[in-house]
Amino acid sequence: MIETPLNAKIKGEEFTELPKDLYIPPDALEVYLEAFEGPLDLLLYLIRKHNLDILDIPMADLTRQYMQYVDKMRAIKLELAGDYLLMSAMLIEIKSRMLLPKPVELEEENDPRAELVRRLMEYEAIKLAAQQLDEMPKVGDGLYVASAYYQHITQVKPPEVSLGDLAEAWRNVLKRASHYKHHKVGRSELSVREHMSMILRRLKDDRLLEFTQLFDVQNDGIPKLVVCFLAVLELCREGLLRITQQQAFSPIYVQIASDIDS
Amino acid sequence: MSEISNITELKNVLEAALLTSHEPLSLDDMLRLFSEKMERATLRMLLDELKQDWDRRTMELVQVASGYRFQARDEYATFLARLNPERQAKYSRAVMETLAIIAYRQPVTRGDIEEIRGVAVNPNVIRQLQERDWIDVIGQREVPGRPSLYGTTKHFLDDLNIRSLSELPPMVDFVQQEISI
Amino acid sequence: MSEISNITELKNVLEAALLTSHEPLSLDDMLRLFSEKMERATLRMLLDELKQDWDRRTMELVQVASGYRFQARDEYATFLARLNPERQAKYSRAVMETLAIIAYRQPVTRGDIEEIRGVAVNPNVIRQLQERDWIDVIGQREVPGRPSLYGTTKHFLDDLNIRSLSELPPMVDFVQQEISI
Repeated sequence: MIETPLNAKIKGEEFTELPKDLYIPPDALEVYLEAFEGPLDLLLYLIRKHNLDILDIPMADLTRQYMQYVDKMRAIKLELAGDYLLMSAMLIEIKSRMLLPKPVELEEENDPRAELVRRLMEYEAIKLAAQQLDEMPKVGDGLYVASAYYQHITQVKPPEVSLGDLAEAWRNVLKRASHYKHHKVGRSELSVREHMSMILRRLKDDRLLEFTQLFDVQNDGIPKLVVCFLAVLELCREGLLRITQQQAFSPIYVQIASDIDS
Repeated sequence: MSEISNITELKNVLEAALLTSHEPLSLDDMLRLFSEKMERATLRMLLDELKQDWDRRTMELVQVASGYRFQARDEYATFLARLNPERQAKYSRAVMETLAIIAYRQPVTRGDIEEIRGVAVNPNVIRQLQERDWIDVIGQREVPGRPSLYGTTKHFLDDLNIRSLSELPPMVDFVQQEISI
Repeated sequence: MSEISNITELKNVLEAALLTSHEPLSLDDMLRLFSEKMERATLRMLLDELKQDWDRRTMELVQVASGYRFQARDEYATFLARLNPERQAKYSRAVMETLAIIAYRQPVTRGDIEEIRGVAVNPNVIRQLQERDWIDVIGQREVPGRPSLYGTTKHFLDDLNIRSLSELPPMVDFVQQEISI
């Protein structure tokens, strides 16, 4: 079963287990005390050492063993952890309750040792779990993770811009530019503006387009065709587009104004 | 235009990232590597292939709680341990028992830990585990004093090379074990 | 009896050590990996071979002042940088207003922007927006100097998650006849 691993050094001499009898060299007490994690640990040690059945603990034996140990510790070290004394009281209480005659119907479930046994078992399970956790390879202790070097270049993540940020900026522009105050932008105007850019992009590639080629009558609805027409007019007004027709009823051509001279 | 044209190059970027990262990389981390949109399913497929590429080699691609990482195969641990003989000091039994209680019984308060161990908990023990980023306060119990509830972190799972608490070594139930005999 | 019998295994131990070490490993460090005595010349030979094994792969074995290390080839630096990008705080007011003017009033020249904002436009502002691929030159205005006309790109719409400019917040606070689209 689980033994408390003991690695005590007393006056240069190594002790790997507690002495069989309960004699403890006076100056070694502190070492032994540290070897146990508390009264439950000490009790478990005594139970396992004396091969006692944890489910049927002979309370008299166990209490006597425990008290001997604690008494010796108290004799020398005055400030024994209160936890040990508390356990002494608990053991004596259990022992005395077991001496009392019990009502027959409660015999089964009211074993005064039940709570102690439950705690001992839970502690033992935790002790074993702790040992298993301790033995698992861990990063930094038996487990080696890749960490090769790389040239760190700082990549600046571009700022996020939301529609709200953009609208806010435009509002600020309008606030300052008084002559634009009367010219706030609606959805229709935005569509016209977008089509102006689209037409310019097309003409950048195609140079010269027939007027009708600007309109996708098959696929675009009336509103979009109207927007497209308004965009052409606005481009003309701003002098960005030139519309030419050789003679009446001949094809109308559209080209970028700047291309005519070059 | 596509930044990367073929699967080998995509896997190479992942390999370079995973071999140089000190921390496990999540799927979201890895998606950030590529300027173009990539489906998570595609990424998983690439990681599967990468894992196979490294089959029978020095490192293995493993998945832990917070993502993927390369780590040296077990067989190299004894050699690598020789590089830094002064290993991290072992934790005391008090620390390991406290950790075990938190890992297996979480969420628990300091009072719960004291109840199970039968001794007072040294605040230093809790601090050591918090500094290692293995445990964390995950709430308060609604009783007088509102004591902190502790739980283990993802980092704890990562360090133990597991993906979830269910992969911890099973706890021995002594009661059942002994009664069944 | 020899701990490791063949060259491949020796190289594997070196590879595992070099890939998992945070710091460059000196020759002395690496000699410590093996329980048996190894000549420095042998170690150098193994490192040479290892270097060649990794030729044309994601990592290269390089020698720096304090020893050897694996490092990701330069071509991966831009990808890896994306894992931990430094976030630029915000665009300056000049950039945002210039972008707004181009978005709402396109096609516009730099002169138009200056007229609306009432201040000169720093060429750097335009360049930032062009580098982001949010605006580009869509033509020239036929006036002396033939200034460039700027408009927003499709990429701009994508980044703002809209399909067309008409989805920009309109600035209308008076009733205006609109063409329904």
